Amino acid sequence: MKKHQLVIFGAAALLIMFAVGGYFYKQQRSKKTQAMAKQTESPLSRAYAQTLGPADAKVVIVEFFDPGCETCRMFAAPVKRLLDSYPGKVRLVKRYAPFHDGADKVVQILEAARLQGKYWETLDLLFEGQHRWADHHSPNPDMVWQLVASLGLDMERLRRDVNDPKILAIVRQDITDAQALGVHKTPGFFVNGKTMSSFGLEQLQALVAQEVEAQYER
Amino acid sequence: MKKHQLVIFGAAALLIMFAVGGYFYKQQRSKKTQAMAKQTESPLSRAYAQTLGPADAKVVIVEFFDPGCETCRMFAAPVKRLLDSYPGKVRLVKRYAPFHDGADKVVQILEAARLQGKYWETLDLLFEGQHRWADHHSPNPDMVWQLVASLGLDMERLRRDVNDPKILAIVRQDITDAQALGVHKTPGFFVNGKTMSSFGLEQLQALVAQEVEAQYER
Amino acid sequence: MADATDSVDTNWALLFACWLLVSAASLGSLFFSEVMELPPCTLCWYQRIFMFPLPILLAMGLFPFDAKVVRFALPIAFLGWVVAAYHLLLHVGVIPEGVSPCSRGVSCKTKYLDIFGFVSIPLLSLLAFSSVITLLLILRRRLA
Amino acid sequence: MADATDSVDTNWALLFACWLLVSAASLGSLFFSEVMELPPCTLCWYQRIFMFPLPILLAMGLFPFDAKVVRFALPIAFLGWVVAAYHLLLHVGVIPEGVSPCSRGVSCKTKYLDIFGFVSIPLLSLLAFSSVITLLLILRRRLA
Repeated sequence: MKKHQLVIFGAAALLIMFAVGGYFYKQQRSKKTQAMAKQTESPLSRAYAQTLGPADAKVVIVEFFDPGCETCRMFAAPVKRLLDSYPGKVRLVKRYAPFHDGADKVVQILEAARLQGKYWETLDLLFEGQHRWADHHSPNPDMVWQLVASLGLDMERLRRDVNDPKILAIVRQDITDAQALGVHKTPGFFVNGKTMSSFGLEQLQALVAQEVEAQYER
Repeated sequence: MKKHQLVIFGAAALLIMFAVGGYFYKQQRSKKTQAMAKQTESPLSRAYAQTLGPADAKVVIVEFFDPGCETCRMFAAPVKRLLDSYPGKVRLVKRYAPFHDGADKVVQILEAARLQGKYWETLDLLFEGQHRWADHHSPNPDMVWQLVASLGLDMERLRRDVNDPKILAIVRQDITDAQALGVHKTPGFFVNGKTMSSFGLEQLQALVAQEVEAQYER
Repeated sequence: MADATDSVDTNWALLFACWLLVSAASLGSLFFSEVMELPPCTLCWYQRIFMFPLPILLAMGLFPFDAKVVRFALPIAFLGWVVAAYHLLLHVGVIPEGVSPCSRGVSCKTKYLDIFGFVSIPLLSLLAFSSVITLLLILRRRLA
Repeated sequence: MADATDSVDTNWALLFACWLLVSAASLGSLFFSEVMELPPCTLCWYQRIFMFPLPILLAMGLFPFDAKVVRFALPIAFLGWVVAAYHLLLHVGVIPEGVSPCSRGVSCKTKYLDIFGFVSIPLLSLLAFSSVITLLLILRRRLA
């Protein structure tokens, strides 16, 4: 065998080992999360989580997000459109992975607004004003208070509710679950427990399309 | 000039520039914090902080610590002994820099225990049981609750107090101040606003001795 | 073979083995961070600093074969070995904990991997650096 | 000078300038992280991977002077240049934000340094890599 052939062969062997190893590792992890998705209570399915779409939808997108994350903001609208394009078939479950400093406090405000029935309005507003309150240098939860004041919420109740032990427990449980599921980046998506092969909106759309077909059209 | 002389000269010049630059940078920062130490309310001096030692002591050690930090645990006893060795002359101010995941919740518990007059007992206990609740992988604030149960605190009140807006404000302010003061590691010490040239217990002892001398013996 | 420069002799094979080793170690490190998504600690990054350039360096020495590469690669591999040894001592607790302040981010004492109870990432790193240094020293002696 | 090998000629001086440059860049990077305590982001670490070995490599080429070092150093410096260019484009916003998910730790878009409104750490890094590549290319041409 000639020298350059040996090197090409060696490099190819190493890269194939890397790819195959990665495939099996992700495969293994995906099996675990798919099993979780079928349970009623697991790190992937929590009864307390905010959802969008019919309860009997057979395709469930679980999204771990951080209200301070720019990419999460950019995914918000396309994911809602994705639900609309398969009416009645897809449900979205919102979970929290507040990795940015101070983001957990913002999640508490969001959950407190949910108690007053304004989850989606508040979330939209938080994303809209994100560039103002979620600067990477100095996240500013105080500015969030100014922001949500425009929503017509009972602000006194909101200030009381943010420290509700139930809300704190939700945030803590979501962070623990994100860690258990290996969500290190946001947004982190699971479609019926399956993860995308690589990160991207198109990959998510493809995965949802594939799951809708598997659940409804065979 | 010969080759090896040139290289040695070049290396020496670069290293000297590095050292001198570092010296002036730290000098500059130290000047700012020394000015802060003289004010009654500044990132370095907050009226709300827990202290140990007489209010009229002319040497003030400000310590930013994280209850989940091993090194902070190891510094706790030696720093108290340091206060004892200059009776009436040195005061210790405890501030928070909860960098470990979940450490902010533990700080909230500590501050809630302080409202019941058991700050130091709780802190000692937290450090003692640190290896159990502060594992780097999965910090466990729930285990802290089991730990503090043995202190004879009014647990119901404690559970209510941890989410007191005042306590949350203290934690938030301390984190902001730590950032403003450039405290990126714990424990972070300031002695009358001066920082150690390099990190270590001996350096801290030397700095305190120097300040005691400067304030009391000239 | 008619073309002598393209046939494999022992020296070239040794250098090739070295290259395979450092390439495998670099990819293994990337596997930990990119596939398993374990965040590298500061000491891990310093070991990467002395490992990742080696596949490039040794590849340059393979085509055409150039014994000089051994001399250039050895000090880099040696520094990597020192960092890996320090990391392992810190990891198993020989170097007492707490001499340095705690900082934000990943602790260098975090034990991510644990095969058979003693195989850790710093141990794998130290083994890789030791092997590559051994191979390079053998090659240097043969070429002297 | 009686000893010809210890007198400075232009080629040696060029390589020495190169070494000074990469040493200064490495120390500058350490100044940001160790003195100013700015935590390096992932892209910063990859640039360090291709910068920190260069002072060692080039020092080996200075004693004794060995033109081969240029060939070994160039690909490493080139890879560092690519990472620095990518980082700068990301930093100034030419590469659209949000194509990648947010992760824990230091964002590569965080702007720590800002002198005269445009001098940032990625820009300094790109300048350093560009200069060292230029010097090495000049040296290669002279030695060809």
